Amino acid sequence: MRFSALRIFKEGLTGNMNWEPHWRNPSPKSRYDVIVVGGGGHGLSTAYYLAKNHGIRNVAVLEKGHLGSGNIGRNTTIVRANYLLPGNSEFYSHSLKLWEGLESDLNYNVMMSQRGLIMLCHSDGQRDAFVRRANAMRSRGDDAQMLSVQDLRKLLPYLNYNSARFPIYGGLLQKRAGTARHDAVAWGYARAADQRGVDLIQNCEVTGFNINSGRITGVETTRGRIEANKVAIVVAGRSSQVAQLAGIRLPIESHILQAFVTEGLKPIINNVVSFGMGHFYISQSDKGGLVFGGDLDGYASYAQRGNLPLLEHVFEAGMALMPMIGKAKVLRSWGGIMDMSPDGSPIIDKTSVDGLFINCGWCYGGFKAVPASGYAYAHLIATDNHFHTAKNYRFERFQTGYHLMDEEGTGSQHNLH
Amino acid sequence: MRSLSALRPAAGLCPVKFDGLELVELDLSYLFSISPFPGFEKKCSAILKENHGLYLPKVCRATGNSRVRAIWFGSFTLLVGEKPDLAITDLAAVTDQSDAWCTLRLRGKCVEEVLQRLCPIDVRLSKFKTGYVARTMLGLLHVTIHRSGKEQFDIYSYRSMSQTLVSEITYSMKKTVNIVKQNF
Amino acid sequence: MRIASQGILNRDKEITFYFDSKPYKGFIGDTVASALLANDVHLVGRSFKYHRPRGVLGIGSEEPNALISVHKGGRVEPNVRATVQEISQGLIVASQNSWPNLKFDALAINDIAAPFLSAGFYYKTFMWPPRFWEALYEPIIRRAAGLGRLDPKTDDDNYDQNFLFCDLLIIGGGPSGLLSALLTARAGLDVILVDENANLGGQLRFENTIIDGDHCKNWVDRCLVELQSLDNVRMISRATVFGIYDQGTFGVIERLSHHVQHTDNDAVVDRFHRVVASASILASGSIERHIAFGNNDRPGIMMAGAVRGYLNHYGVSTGRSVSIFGNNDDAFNTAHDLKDAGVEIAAYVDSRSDAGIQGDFPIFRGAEVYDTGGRLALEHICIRDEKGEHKIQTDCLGVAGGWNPSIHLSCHTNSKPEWNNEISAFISRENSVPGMKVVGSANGHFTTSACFKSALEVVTELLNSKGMKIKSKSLPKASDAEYNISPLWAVEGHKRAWLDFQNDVTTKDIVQSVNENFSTVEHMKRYTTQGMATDQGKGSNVISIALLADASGESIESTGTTTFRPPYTPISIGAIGSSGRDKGFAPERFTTTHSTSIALAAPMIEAGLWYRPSYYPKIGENDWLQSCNREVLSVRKNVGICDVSTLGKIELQGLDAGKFLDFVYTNSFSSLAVGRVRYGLMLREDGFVMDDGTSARLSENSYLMTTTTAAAGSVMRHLDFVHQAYRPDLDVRFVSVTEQWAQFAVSGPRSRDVITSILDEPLNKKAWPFMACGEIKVMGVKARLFRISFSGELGFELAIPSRYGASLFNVLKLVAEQHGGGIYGMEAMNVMRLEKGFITHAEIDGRATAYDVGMQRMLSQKKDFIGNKMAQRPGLLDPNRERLVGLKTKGSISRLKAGSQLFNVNDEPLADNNQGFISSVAFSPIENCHIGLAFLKRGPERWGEHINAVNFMADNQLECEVCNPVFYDPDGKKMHA
Amino acid sequence: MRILCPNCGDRDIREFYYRGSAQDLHRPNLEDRLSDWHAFLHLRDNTAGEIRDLWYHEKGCNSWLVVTRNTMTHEIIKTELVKNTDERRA
Repeated sequence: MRFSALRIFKEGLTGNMNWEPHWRNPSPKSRYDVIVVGGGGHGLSTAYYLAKNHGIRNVAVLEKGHLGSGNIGRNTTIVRANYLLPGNSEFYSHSLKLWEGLESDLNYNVMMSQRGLIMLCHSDGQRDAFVRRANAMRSRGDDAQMLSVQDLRKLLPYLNYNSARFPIYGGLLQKRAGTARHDAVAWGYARAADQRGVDLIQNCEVTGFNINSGRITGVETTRGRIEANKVAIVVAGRSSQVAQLAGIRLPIESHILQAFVTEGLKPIINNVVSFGMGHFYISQSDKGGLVFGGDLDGYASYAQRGNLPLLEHVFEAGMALMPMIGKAKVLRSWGGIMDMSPDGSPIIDKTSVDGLFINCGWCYGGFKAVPASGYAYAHLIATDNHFHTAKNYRFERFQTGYHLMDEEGTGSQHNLH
Repeated sequence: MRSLSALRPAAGLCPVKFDGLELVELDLSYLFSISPFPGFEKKCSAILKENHGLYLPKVCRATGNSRVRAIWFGSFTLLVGEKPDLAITDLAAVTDQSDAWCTLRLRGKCVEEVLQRLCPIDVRLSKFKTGYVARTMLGLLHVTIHRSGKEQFDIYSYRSMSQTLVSEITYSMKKTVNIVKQNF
Repeated sequence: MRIASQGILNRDKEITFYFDSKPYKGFIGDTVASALLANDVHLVGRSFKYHRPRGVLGIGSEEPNALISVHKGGRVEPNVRATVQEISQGLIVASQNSWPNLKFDALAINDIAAPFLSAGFYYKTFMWPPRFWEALYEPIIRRAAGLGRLDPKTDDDNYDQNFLFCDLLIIGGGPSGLLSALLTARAGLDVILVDENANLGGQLRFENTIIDGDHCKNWVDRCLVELQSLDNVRMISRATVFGIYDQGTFGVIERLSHHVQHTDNDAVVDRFHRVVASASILASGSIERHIAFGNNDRPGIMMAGAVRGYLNHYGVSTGRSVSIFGNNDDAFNTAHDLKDAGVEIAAYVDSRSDAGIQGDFPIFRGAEVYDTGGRLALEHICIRDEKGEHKIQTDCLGVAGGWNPSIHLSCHTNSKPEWNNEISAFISRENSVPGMKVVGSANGHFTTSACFKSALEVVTELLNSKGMKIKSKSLPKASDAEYNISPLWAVEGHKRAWLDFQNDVTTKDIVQSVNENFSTVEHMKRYTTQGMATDQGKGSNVISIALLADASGESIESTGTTTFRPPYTPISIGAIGSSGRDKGFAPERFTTTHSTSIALAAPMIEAGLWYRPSYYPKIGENDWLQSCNREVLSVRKNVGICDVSTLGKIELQGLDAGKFLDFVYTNSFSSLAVGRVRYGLMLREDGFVMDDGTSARLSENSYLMTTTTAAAGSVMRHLDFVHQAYRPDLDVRFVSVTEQWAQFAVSGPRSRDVITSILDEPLNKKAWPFMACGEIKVMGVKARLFRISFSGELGFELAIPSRYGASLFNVLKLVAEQHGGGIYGMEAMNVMRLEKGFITHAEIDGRATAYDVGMQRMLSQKKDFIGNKMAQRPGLLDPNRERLVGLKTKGSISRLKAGSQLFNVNDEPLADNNQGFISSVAFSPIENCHIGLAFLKRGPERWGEHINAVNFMADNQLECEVCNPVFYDPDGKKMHA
Repeated sequence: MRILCPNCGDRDIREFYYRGSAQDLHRPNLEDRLSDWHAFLHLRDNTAGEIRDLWYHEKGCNSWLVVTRNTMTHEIIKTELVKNTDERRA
């Protein structure tokens, strides 16, 4: 069933009773060419690109809960390509391009809204760092511009320009950045993958890997044994546990990132705004809720809930930057589990087991990476070669020291990225 | 000959007074950090007793009297009010900190309520008795709080942050007094 | 309509408030909802999607419909629940989400288009043409969506906050909470009782139950009198526990003055409490739920318990001819109370054929309401029973679908609730939150007597666990009937039946969601937006789950709930974050010379938490560069004074102090002579540069380390870690002395003269070679002198106890001026350090290695030190790395920009051709051109080459020369002079 | 969250700085292989359950602590000063 305005009209006239399922509920087959472990955003996009780009359609996505039950449905929906370092910048640049064509590609409105992202700087040193970043973005072919305080006053009249503890010196604008409707991304990829023959199998937890003389042969699941030539792990938030089943120890610590959404309000914040000194960023959803967040809670956790001091700190940052949000009421807070890596950048790589691949370590930036991550991961799985945008996302960088991508410059302490 | 003039850390910021609440800066003349080298804790304590009439305090406690006292400061003890005897420098790392700390005394009827607005610890008398010491936060500052009386706290904070310290406490004093008045 | 005989409000004095600019009267204690209902106003808002007319539905914080804005300007507060907001004289209230007005709302057209706006419609359209989403569709959707408006300028209100501690926190002051408080407080526990409402009593506020032979409100009053008399009880009303945060931490917002008219600008609106409790009792009561039937959303259709509450507490009849539709015995109470108050009952409709109600009003057993009529207010209901269909005129319908325990808080730590068939509702599991017990109707006990009993049990257990005894086990006696329910979720019919009133989710949306395979509870919620409105589905989630279970062929138990997350009710950002406003966001640190600099009109800049002077302007100077150049030249020619107190200073003492430094620095310090200073480089364990600075050996067993301003805190933390975790065997003690000393750089060829003229003893040139240090006396005060230089000139740093800082600065300034110099700020300091190729955090930005900054020779091969092994990783020693060089422009006009990218002269400026970047730049008045420090691939091999510096931000491309990063006096003759 | 500091007693988490796994205490020797150092610095068990972590009572007594804590429930089982821990003695 193709989605369009005309289809909505037709179905509306017949009482909306004839809509078809977005995806099937197949039973697992005994064997697949590729098993993707994890039905989140990255897993679903991987399956989609395996089918679309590489013609590999005998694919199963195994999801322990329901599709999109992980971080794809638990983030602040920001899409951007404003990375500094080689290795990251080409990857996110590719991702943003995929985002721009995603709706027509998937025939699904993921509400990608290129409303612009503005990072604020609060000192000369920070401004220099932003100029460096902006230049890196431009040399990569992405858009970036520096804004003066005068520019900002026009765009963001509600900021505290006069008495803020850390005065606003300017900002870096990426116009093509913005937001997208997070759940829709999972559902759009799921539907498009399903339409290309991929089996999406929910409530199917992988409990073990079958490995024969160093080569993967399949997986054990709560719904029985399934054989496969290749198995691809992509289970952010549970990466260490799943990898452990194959005897692999990862450079990952799992951390909580809280985010918040307010009650619906009439439009007031028209861009994505981030406050460099305060670990605070905010945008307004199409429904009117202010969606915002801050820094990690700071300690390893799988509890999917945040602590109070961090909540206070985020709210204080909001009040410091834009006191007009004081009367907005937070409706809901949540905590997602972040795969934090030692340099803050992800891993898309083969493992020590032949035919077993892993994709992990997206820290708090996995949402915007969904298209390019699936694209590059599918390429690696299908061809055994690293896709050029993700060629540096390998394990070996930590041991060799080549191509470390430490955007924050905070070093090998996982929670500081 | 020219001479140098001295300024207190909270000069011009204190005292602050609101209905029965008072914040004043203390002039304690000498503050020395004392950190016994391994194995010398007891000897240090004995020397302090001999020269200053007080023992090294236990964790989270202060010893001494209103003139000279020793306050637990985490990784060291702060000797307040007198210059330590040279004899102790063989047994402990001793550092002059007389200019490092801003020391304020907060006293008055609702004094617990003032601190309760700022500090993430239970400051009520039943839990934080006279002579108790806590290293904790006051707003966003790292402070040492010594309960020096039933309605009296001495607060030690970094000198450079005196202005923030005074303004945080003042703001809280104001809130405390206003809330009592507000009583809708 | 106000009923003379009912309610507890004092009616001596009427007050006036304004709703959509029209004045209305009410009494103190009225909520906006009760006062509007008393004035027969039912229409109060519009729904989110279809803009359907909405009236007051409930009586508490769970209200989904009656959302209003109160106040105006910087105090305007959107999305306030009219059922919670108390009125005050002159209160300004406005309806929301309608245009041009509440009665005629243009967007009500959405309701007509509803067939095309079913669940998830927006995912299926608005995709063509591609650019139209941002340009057209999204702006329209955004404007139509949203509820109230914020004031776009600021939030003018005052807030307060607190840290509270107690033995026991009781959440909810209804019968169970009050009794728990009494029993525990009598036993001596330190108790905090928090209640959401203005008046304690919980559901008893709305009832006519008899307790101990007296009206229940008198029992409540007696409890309050006793609790108020006890020192160990703190009662906080109008306060909501919004979240539970591990180890007994609770977030609470207390509404202090929303219910009064502000005259005082200092009045505090909200107070945020963090409560720490060793145990807690959840006595949060329960919330009545709706039944889905055709057009069940019209203004005038309310919860039956709310109808009763408005009558008994506020003395308001919510209609002139009221009907009731229920599936449980609690609905009887509403009917009886209305009847007793003389309100006409149009129909009593019970879905159970055996409903045991008796009364002098039309009773329909085994009957259902299947449709309603009336555009802006309810006019009639349509009933179906065995005898057929009946249309009944009525202006208010109370719906009693059963009660859901308020278990939300008990699920904040990830516990999933369990289904209880007997009461057809979810209750929390045992020990869902460590240290918390759930009592009363929050635990599914729906009679007052059962509430009392559960409170006694829980309190007895709690006291026993603390080795305490309960004083008396006798319970108050309450007269109330059993709660019998036979669940009815939805009534068959063709008309749309609402579940989520605010988001306009109907039963059909649930069916469609399942048809499209969104059949788990989370999928359904996200696809239909069920339960995502401001009430978080408090009244509607359980029905939706039941209907979802039905549509997908699962049980309610296995369907389960979505996750309960904080906050319980929405919390304002201001109430929690107000202390971050303006300067409150971070402490401010001032040097001893701050006020002097301010008096000299120096612009201040932030350096971490510190403020430092940027430059000291002189009359006639037009811009900062002019002042900066003058300051630089004055140092280079004569002498300058600069406050460098913000550098971190750590004093280390002990037999092993040198060894300890050897372990944290890459180079050796145990070999440093007493009275000498050495530059040290500190790595992180991953081999990258962490910090740098000089350390001085003050005596055999004592050193003074300096750190950069920015890293002072993290270095101290690092030293504490290395000492406590790796080398506790070392006999070393260290303490920060940053605050003890004010420190001034005295730099320039005439600095020795300046120093000499203020010392008590003359300075012996031979005894004070470059990198010497020692104690001296300045005007009778003991001070420390270091012969070090960050400017490249002959220089000293003079440290004096902070109390004398301001005074010494003035003296130094005066003396320097006598020698043709003066004071200088950060800009000049930065120019001079750049001319010398000295690095700062612009260079050691966390990604630079010792090799990158040309200091690989400082990595000792003879010892272990932090970072040694990992610094040897091949990738960190790769000659292709970007490494430190100097850059020079040709002539003084061309301006370099920090952050520019470097490309080979003939290459396109594309990322893949990148050769490096510029980290710092300055105009060098000595070189008379712009100079920069840059990181360039194979940099040190490329001195003399030309390279393009590209700054896209200014469309600027500049060819410059790669050179030695030490521009000025590369041999260091001047420093050694 | 609250942590029982062996010196200061029960304290709010806002006073503490978190570093990561207590495996940081097992610093290899300079002579050990790079792969050992890599494992020490980067690889983590990252257990979903009971773990031992390093915390610093930064806005308190300035002690480094090893806290045994459950990452699924946030229950804190034990707090010790770093110098007194099993890891230290080993």
